[in-house]
Amino acid sequence: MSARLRKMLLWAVTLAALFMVPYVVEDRYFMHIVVMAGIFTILTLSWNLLAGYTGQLNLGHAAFYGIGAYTSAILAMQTGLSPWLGLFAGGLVAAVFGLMLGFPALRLSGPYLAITTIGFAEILRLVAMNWVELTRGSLGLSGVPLLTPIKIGDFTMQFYFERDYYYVVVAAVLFTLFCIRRLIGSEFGVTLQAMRDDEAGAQSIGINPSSYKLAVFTISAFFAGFAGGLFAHFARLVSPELLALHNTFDILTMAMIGGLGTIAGPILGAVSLTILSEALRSMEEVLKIDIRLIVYGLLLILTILFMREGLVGVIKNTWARVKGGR
Amino acid sequence: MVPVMDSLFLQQVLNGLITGSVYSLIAIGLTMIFGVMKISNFAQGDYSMVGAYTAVFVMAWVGGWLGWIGSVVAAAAVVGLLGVVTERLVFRPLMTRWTDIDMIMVSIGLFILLDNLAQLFFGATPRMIGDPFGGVTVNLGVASTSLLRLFCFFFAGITIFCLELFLNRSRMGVAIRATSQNRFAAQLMGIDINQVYRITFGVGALLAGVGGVLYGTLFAIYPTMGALPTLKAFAVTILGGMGNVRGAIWGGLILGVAEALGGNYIAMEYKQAIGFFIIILVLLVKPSGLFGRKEGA
Amino acid sequence: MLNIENLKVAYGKAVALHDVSMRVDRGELVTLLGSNGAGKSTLLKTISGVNRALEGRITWEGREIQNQPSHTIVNHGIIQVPEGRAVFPDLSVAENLRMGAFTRRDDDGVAKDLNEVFELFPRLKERRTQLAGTLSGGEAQMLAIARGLLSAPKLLMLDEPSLGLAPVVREAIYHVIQQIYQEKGITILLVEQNARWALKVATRAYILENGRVTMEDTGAALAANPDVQRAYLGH
Amino acid sequence: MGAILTTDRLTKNFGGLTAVNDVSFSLEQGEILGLIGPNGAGKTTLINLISGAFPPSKGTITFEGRNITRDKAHTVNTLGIARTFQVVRIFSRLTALENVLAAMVDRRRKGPWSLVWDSFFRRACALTEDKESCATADSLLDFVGISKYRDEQAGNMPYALTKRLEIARALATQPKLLLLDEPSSGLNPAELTGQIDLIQKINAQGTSILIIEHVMKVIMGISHRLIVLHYGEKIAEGEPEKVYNDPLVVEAYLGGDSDAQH
Repeated sequence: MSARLRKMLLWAVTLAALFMVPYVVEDRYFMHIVVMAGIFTILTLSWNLLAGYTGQLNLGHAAFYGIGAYTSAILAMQTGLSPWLGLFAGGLVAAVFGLMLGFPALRLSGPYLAITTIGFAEILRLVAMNWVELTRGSLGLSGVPLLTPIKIGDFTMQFYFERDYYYVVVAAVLFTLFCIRRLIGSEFGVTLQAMRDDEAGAQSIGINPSSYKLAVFTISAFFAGFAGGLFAHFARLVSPELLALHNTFDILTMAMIGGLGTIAGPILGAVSLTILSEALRSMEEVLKIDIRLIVYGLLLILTILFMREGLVGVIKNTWARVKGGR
Repeated sequence: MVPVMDSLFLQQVLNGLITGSVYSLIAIGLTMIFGVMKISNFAQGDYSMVGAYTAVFVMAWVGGWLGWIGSVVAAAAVVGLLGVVTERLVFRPLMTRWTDIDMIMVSIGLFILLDNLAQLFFGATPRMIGDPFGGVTVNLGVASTSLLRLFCFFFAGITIFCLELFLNRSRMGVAIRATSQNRFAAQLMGIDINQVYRITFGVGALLAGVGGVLYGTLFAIYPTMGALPTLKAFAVTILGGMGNVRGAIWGGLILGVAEALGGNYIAMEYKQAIGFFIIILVLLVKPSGLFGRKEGA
Repeated sequence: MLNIENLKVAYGKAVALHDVSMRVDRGELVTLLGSNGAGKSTLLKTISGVNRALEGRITWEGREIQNQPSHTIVNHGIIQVPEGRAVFPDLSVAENLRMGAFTRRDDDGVAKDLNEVFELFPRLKERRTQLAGTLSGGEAQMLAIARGLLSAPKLLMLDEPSLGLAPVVREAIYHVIQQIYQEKGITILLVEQNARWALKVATRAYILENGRVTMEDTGAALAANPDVQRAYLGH
Repeated sequence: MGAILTTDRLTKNFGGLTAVNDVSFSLEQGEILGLIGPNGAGKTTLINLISGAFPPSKGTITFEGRNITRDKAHTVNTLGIARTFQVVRIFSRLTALENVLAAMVDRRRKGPWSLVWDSFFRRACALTEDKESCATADSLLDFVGISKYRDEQAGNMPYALTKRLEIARALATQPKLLLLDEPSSGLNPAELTGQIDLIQKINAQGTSILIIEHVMKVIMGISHRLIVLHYGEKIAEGEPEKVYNDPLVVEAYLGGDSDAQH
């Protein structure tokens, strides 16, 4: 029971700390960064569900992000749908595309899958660039409405400042985390990991890999689309840039550095890289150069060469050594 | 109307063949590296970028058509060396415990690194390689093109021809082909596998470097230009069958022509996507590529 | 000539060879028998430097050679003809043979050996320009052996040369192996399914079971041994 | 009683090679049928055909009266046929317990979306905390004798025990027929005896077994009947002792020779 109590206490402290952040740090730019870190955490968690738990390398994840953003923005601007519903609508539309991408992905693996998914994202990016009536092309959709206020009795919560969005994004990350943890811990998750470790072995115990791959593609896309919706109503600008390859590369770098195939890894990776990249950006004034992405590339290579399990692995091993040393 | 259409058509085919020959060159490097080492190198286009910038500097130094040819040689040397170094430092350590995902990821890391190092060193302003022939055009009767573009086409052809000679005539060339067909048997022949890896990667990068000079001659040069040749090279490689050198030659020409025609007759905006449409179709219909054999059991 | 002492080899956690000791002397034809999975191919691969030895020593003409890279082993004159006729399918017959002579610098010697090989296998001469992948099973096996001979072997290790061949072709292969041994005087280490034939031609033989040597004797003695049938079937 | 599995004129070609040629046999309810033959005789191919890894070129496979010739591997398993592999195919990054739990999902009724639903609305907490499933899995680990490794990553287990884990995983799908592909390859003599006991224990519970084995001590000791394959063809069938002394079988194993005396 005490272990459980400690766990609950830990959660309570974490939640309280998360709640307090905007009161401690009032800098709006910093809060902006934190919100983006949250959005990237969701993207990284969802990408990792596919790559880390089923071994499918999707290099078109940014497409789902973009689809979610456009869907939510267009619905809000043209039909007046509540942005709150738009978030989920964005997720659902992305999920449909995920299912569509899942079908060819069933027959492909490794470089073939990688290039097909890149192609998928690039084609959609070109559609976003060129379907001007719907997307306003490369200008993008600006003036996406803010999230609408929530009224609870007399209390009204407005969504105007970064700190308001901070609470939304924390809630969204926790929601995503909850869902993905439930999925991974369940029979579903064990099935996925079985498939990843040995597909023929998995078939021999009655697992139909195709149907599971489709399901994971769909779920992974849903959360990316959801993150896209959040971004749309936060940044208020949606452009084809969202679907670009470098966004996917950012996501995969975060996941790899954090630790592929773990739950803590993507969170750790997204948060630490966002902070690192801001630290490097501030150094830009001193160095006069932007070395942010150079560091990304270098870290990605070094992670794969020297720390296969990412930061999570390093922390785990250090912890084990500290404990063993005592 | 019809004759006009026809000449436009032939013009586009010619343009496509010229661009396609450059695609072939870059893709051959990619397909060789895949065939021998089973590495999908997403940084291949960045080798081309480095080659293109090498040319920019050599041209600024020497100039004229001598400078152009000198820059091809310099690019081959610089990028070949870069290939050997990255193979040793980045890819070799993974050869014994690699998975598809690791190899792709590490090459993506290299891609991000090279892309941004180039931005750091070369700045974001696009560069051009000057026309050493002063913009002379050649009329081939049905279609016309600049002497420079024609020169690119022949140069790509000559490079591919030299490569074919190397692969078919030289001891090491045959050893490279042998290793890609059966690594174990190659070892039993006394072939030093690590040497084969080194040379394959060096030659593969060298081809991308030379391809980069030609690519830079046809299009603009900027630090992040590497993504396009990488993606084109993958499209070509899948079209021709991964690991198949001859397939990559044809695949490049087909993609070049398809893009030129598609861009002209279907939709200019989607020109860059044509390659993807083709590979998605190819993968769905015949995953081993148009010229591929079935992968061995 | 070749001496193996207490060799241990494992694939990950699965131990394939426990404590194997054997030797091949100059001018011998030694046969290695054993059922599927007994570790015969593993042993050959370890000698060739393709697999790593965890423990034990392999000495060749007095020098330790275990865990040297495979191209060094080939330079010593230890040549393995792999199981399953592993020829290079997209190289021509001539190119395959050329790869056999990969480590050699004596062009005249290679030319002479090539002639001898073509005498031994006239069919290969006819099919010089054909891709090896289009050969029949028997022809491919001949090519694999011919390719091995072009490496100028002092010790030729043949891994299941008759596997999956029709009886007539098998007889032809047997004939060639005897020719190589008797006329060319090349020392041979032979892994073969057909125990009766292998024991008949062998000077000595080893029986390998579950990664251990369980019997060793002259070929004739083992052939006469009533236990061999049992042993070979896996008791 | 009666046949649980029947194959009729089963043939499999790979390119020009005929790996399995016109093989017909039947396996009786509750029987242990041994499948032997020299290297490359087509034994593993036959098991792959039955388990649905790939379809035969010709012929039919009938299981409990149902034609399963064209069924995929996962369908074949849900019908009641489980298998092990010559080279183990366990889930190396899962624990031993999770390996078994993964196989316990009732896939006859549940697809992926139903499992997704379950993970939110049916299971209170993580699968490894579900007492009922874990109890069943634990009893299986205990049955094959590896409960000590319950929480060990399967990739870190000793090889001999991963073979047992694979059997436990196969049993978790509650098969009526178990296909064992060389269950004792790579085991030392002490481990062999344990393996024989285990196979007999499984059979005693009513599971029919088809077993490929090259260690004669194992196959002779436990099989009720033997089938011998040679060059993809069935050359003998019957009681172990009878088959063992069949000149044709001796010939297949020792090899023919033009001047050999019979």
